[in-house]
Amino acid sequence: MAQMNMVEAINLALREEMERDPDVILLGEDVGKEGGVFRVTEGLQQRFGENRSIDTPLAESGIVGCAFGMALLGLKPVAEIQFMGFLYPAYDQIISHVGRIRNRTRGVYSAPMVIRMPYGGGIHAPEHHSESTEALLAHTPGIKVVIPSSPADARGLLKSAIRDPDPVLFLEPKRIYRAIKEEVPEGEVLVPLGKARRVREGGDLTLVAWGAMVREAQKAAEELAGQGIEAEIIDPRSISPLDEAAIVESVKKTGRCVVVHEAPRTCGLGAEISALLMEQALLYLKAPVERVSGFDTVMPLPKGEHFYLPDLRRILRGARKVLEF
Amino acid sequence: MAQMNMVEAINLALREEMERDPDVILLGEDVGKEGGVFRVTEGLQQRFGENRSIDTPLAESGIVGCAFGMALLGLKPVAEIQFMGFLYPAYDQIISHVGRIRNRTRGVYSAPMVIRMPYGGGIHAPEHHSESTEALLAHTPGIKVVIPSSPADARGLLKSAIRDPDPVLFLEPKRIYRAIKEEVPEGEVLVPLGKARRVREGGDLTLVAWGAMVREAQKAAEELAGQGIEAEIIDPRSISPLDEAAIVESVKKTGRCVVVHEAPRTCGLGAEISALLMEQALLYLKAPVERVSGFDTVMPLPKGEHFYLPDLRRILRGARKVLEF
Amino acid sequence: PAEAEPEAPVAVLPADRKLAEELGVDLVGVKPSGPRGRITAEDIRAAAGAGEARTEAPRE
Amino acid sequence: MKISDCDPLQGRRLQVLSPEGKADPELLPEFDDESLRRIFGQLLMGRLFDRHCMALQREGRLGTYAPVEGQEACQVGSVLALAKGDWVVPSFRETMAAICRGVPLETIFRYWMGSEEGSRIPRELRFLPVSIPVGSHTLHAAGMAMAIQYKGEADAVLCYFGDGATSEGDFHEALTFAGVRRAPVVFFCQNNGWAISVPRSKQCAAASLAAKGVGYGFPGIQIDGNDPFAAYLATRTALERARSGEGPTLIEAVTYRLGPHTTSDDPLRYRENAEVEKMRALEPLVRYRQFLKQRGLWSEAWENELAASHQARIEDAARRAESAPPPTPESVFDSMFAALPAHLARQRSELLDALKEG
Amino acid sequence: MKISDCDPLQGRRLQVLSPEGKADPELLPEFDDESLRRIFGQLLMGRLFDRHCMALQREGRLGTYAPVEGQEACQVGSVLALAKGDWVVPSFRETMAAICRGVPLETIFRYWMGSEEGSRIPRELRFLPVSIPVGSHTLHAAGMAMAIQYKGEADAVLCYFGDGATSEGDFHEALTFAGVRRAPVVFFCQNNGWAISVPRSKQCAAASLAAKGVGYGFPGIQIDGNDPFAAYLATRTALERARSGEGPTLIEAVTYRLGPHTTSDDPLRYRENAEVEKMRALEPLVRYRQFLKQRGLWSEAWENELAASHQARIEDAARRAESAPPPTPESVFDSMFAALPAHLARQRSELLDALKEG
Ligand SMILES: Cc1ncc(C[n+]2csc(CCOP(=O)(O)OP(=O)(O)O)c2C)c(N)n1
Ligand SMILES: Cc1ncc(C[n+]2csc(CCOP(=O)(O)OP(=O)(O)O)c2C)c(N)n1
Ligand SMILES: [Mg+2]
Ligand SMILES: [Mg+2]
Ligand SMILES: [Mg+2]
Repeated sequence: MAQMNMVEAINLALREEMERDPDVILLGEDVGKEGGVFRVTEGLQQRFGENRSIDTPLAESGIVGCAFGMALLGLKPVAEIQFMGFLYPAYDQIISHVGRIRNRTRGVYSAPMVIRMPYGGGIHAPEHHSESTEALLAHTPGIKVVIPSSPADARGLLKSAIRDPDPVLFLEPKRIYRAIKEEVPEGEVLVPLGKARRVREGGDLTLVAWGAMVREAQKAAEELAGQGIEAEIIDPRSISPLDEAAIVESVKKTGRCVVVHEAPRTCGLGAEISALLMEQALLYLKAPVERVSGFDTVMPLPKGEHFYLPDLRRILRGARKVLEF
Repeated sequence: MAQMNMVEAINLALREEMERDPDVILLGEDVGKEGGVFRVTEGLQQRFGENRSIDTPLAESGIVGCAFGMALLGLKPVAEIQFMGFLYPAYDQIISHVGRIRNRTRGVYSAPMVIRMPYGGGIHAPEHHSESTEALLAHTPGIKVVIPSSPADARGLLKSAIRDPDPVLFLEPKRIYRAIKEEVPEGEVLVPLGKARRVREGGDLTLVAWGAMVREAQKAAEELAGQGIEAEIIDPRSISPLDEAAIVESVKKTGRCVVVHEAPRTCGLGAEISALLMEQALLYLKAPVERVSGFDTVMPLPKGEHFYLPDLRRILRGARKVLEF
Repeated sequence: PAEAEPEAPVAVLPADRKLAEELGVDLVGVKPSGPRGRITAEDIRAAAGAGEARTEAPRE
Repeated sequence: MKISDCDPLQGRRLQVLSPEGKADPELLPEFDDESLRRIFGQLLMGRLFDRHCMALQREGRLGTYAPVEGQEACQVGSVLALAKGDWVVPSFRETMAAICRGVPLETIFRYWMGSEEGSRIPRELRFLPVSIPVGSHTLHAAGMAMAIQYKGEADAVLCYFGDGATSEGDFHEALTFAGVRRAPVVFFCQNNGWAISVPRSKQCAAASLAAKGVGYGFPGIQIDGNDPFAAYLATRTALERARSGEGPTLIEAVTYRLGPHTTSDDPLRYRENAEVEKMRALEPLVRYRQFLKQRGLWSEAWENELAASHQARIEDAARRAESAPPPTPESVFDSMFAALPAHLARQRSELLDALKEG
Repeated sequence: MKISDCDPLQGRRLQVLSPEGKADPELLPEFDDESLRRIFGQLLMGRLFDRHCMALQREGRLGTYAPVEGQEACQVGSVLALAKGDWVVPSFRETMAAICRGVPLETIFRYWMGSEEGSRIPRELRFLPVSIPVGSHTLHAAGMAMAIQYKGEADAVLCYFGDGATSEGDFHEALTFAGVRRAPVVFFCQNNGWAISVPRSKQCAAASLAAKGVGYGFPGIQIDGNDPFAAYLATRTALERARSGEGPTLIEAVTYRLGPHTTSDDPLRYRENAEVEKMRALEPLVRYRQFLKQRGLWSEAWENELAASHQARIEDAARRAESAPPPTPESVFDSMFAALPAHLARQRSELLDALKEG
């Protein structure tokens, strides 16, 4: 056990899995010699050689399409997309091939691969560098989608993702890459995919948040606790498949729910969670499920970023709205 | 006024708009000489010449990216993507450029363009030819998304889309391309974007459906009427922006709602509509909003297609579920 | 609901709507005391307690 | 034969068999008579299978089908050059290649009849299923070649695609990756003159598609695509290059799509029948028959016998494909993941319940 | 000067100014002394502006910035060849080109300071805002050129991008479309040796990027990218080709990125300082200063004076950019569409209410 931030924890997971299994192989723009623009793959090329940590040409569809080809032949590629905003050129490969191959060949072929990428806003990054379009991925059949919110989860989830026999998209909230340090176990401590984490217990309302928004939800919960209101926080960790039971159970208990996410509201994952609660918990609701989210606009450039991202103020407003309904 | 099917109505709208405005220009794979694989652009190259109905190389990102460049210089390109399943290579151009340019330049530039494509399943088409991923587009800021369900609407909406100062994605339910004939007006009869159509009035439950699913909803409504249950059918027509008021108003009245769509369920547009009703009509709901949709699987090949698509049986089941809640 | 006149929509939480159903209370007659004109569980219980009188209560 | 002898930038094109069926003695590969006749047998099988698919489609017994007529030679020749361990990554018009590689006819039928069972091709055949999104699979070939390289194996990858596919960004990225990594892959373009209604000349302004190789740092070669020997030689040479670590090769086989794009297509809308008739004279079966005749290896009786036995095999396979059980509702869900997640299990029950209700 | 004189397949590279500042008299364009000095003024302005951005960034007064140091010459030279009606489609490292084209310094600052106002470039300048997704904007240039062609206008489009961008599928599609349509566009690749940490040699196995032209049916030319005259000549010739309907040209300007990729980057992690020092000797400002000196057009006093006045302009613009009002919350919504849709109006109120509450 050691204190680590998320970058270090992901790096550790990669190193451990590469040591464990020679079929695990990294590829992406600048992942090798440079160790990634966020240093997530630092030292791995030095350790495992240029053939296991490949600096690719600048082409995302190429990265994902080649990783897919590798996976077809039994390797376990871990591809990095430099920022989520540059995933889109590869989206066709994901929806048309990566997510389909097992089903369309009835299991003759499969794609045991991971696609990692920094995700979300909040670091005053340039245009296109703050995307959080996880809902596109959650809507895509045949893939799993994971978003850690802490170093230990990041390590444990990534190890599970790499070992998973199916393709996993792994979204890393870069805003908290170095913001949180915690004890991270070593060895065979895995975090299962598809299982939510109850970050905080409480009986008055449920906050559902993932990625960097978990920390914001925690701040809101503390603030509310000061007012005698106990919020439960559920972090789904895997958004596909989603641990519906954990969310539904919590909201059945509290009767009130605020979903917090960075992405645009319309057809975001908040809509899905609201719809699930509609279907599975309607009679337990004391107020409409509230979405505190990014707007249906382009993410503003750094000077306007704070208008866009859900923050303490907006989460508290959402909480008040469901509490006072 | 003449009796027309949807293919003819769209062809008419294109011809009329090309006649009205020399800046309207078509491009896409096989749109010119062949008149499109569904004959939607038939005769237009012959009429307007090779420079206004351009047979492009086989590259979707190229088609959309070039159309965007044309729009920047004031043309009004109408790009065709041959099937929605081949839109994905162009998705980066849509989310990263088409939907952003007005906002990022504060209106100095804009992209008055239309991207048309056949959409949805039900015609026993080959793999990748039955996609209905409209939710990806509804989640994408800065674009409008339109799906007609009848010939007259198709013509009126497409004319509005072409004249719209902002980019419009125009999804054509190919299953009903030739299945419905109706009176289609000529001349300046436009259908506004962002306005739903009440296809049928009823007080007992609301069916929300678009594209080819409207016809299925109509069949279900007739069946229900036979049982003394009056279903109201709302066809949003524009799914982005969505005519929330029309849906909410209807469900406030009926208290019960079934959303029908072909796309996979998770994070589909059904989730958004359910979430909207959660937010705006919770107190009027007599049952959870029900989603009758495609599954979170790959669309099966033709022999299994009937398992996947919502049909009369499944819609009636959904209706019964909300009626008997 | 086949033959019924279209009722004016009544605002009530789904759970309370169920409660009214169980208690046999016609919501149309219940005077709302909740926020923004919403009928509460207490309103429904009160109406149920009031017995036969409930259906005749005036509408807002 | 050296790839560099046929520099496309010099306008050279590899041809062994002339349209009249005369073989260039310097280039003719050393096949025994039996092998030479077997090639004809394959060409004929492809032609007959293709015609049968077209016929079944017209009777509504098979879905949309992309015929291979006219392009048989380059598929037969290139597959002939493969070793058992090599991988084939086809597009959607490689029915002839699939047959040569041993994909069961029944499986091929089932694909076009609209069943996922048609993509259940035994892994040992190392022949990937059809790929519909044009150009996208070229990247898979590049990645597979990188995997082979990483594992230090001696296999290579042969990837087929059309002239239209060369316009897609993925094609470019595939060649870029393969070139930089010197991956053991052969990019085999069947330039059949058309991408649905778009002629080659409107697809790309380059004088030859083979010339594109230079932009990726590896050789391109243009061959007569109606000549199985040219396809064989070019592919063999390219595979040798691949195996010896010299990297990829781009082969442009100039052939012609004699039929419609698919059964849904009416080519008269966009091309003259005269062009088709002209090209028909150059087609591979005619040419190869001439070649065999000249060598005394062909007789009408032999061909008729061959055709009859092929036809019987084809009809038998079609019958089996048609009488295979339809998909179950469970099959929509059960192969989505290695283990079925809860939400899919729920959706599966939902479907089963709905079907039960009737 | 003819493009075909510099066939990249023959390994030729266009150079007018030698690294020592000696001009090839046959190629030197006919500029008067004033113009020759103005070029130096622009190079210097670019250098100073760049340094100022770097400094502001280090002080936390400007966001991530992509410096242009080392690449000034090819931007100055190519912009010089433009007519007023031509369009420029930049990537993100064309600060020098923007300045030459007359984009207000204040606007450039505002972009990198993180405001949408920095992309509000007056349409009359015909200079598009920065495009971050690598390679994607090359398609816009192709489409704009097609629009110009359709309208029958005489303008052309100049599109800048890096060596890394040539690997993206969109680049390929742009050249394919432009080639087939013979669109009036010049594709100007600044090959600065690196794409962040990836050297040119790992980006593509082709011997030269200019050689890619042949794959699209139009000429490519490689030039010395630290030589403003080579850039001017090649661009002028390419623009003439474009205007006369001969179609696109691909220019590969071989230059060098002396600075980090951006202010977030530490190049010592992936390249030797020795390489940078070697390349620094070849950089455009030094070279051009030598050239002017040899012609008696340069003095230290003149340069100092110039630098001082440039610096004052720069600092003034930076000050104005910094003191510009911050964005309003309304601005998040108000330019999304020509008319604000209802759901955005609601979200806007939501934000305004939240902010009001405080
Ligand atoms: C990405 C994509 N776009 C469009 C299509 C529709 N389509 C199918 S085949 C085809 C033409 C392919 O031409 P080519 O690559 O020359 O192959 P050929 O059909 O001639 O064998 C098109 C446009 C598709 N399948 N995939
Ligand atoms: C599609 C996309 N992928 C990745 C990035 C991240 N990125 C920004 S610049 C860059 C390298 C660009 O290299 P090059 O094209 O040579 O231009 P240069 O930076 O050298 O000017 C990368 C990988 C991006 N902006 N867009
Ligand atoms: Mg692409
Ligand atoms: Mg073709
Ligand atoms: Mg570069």
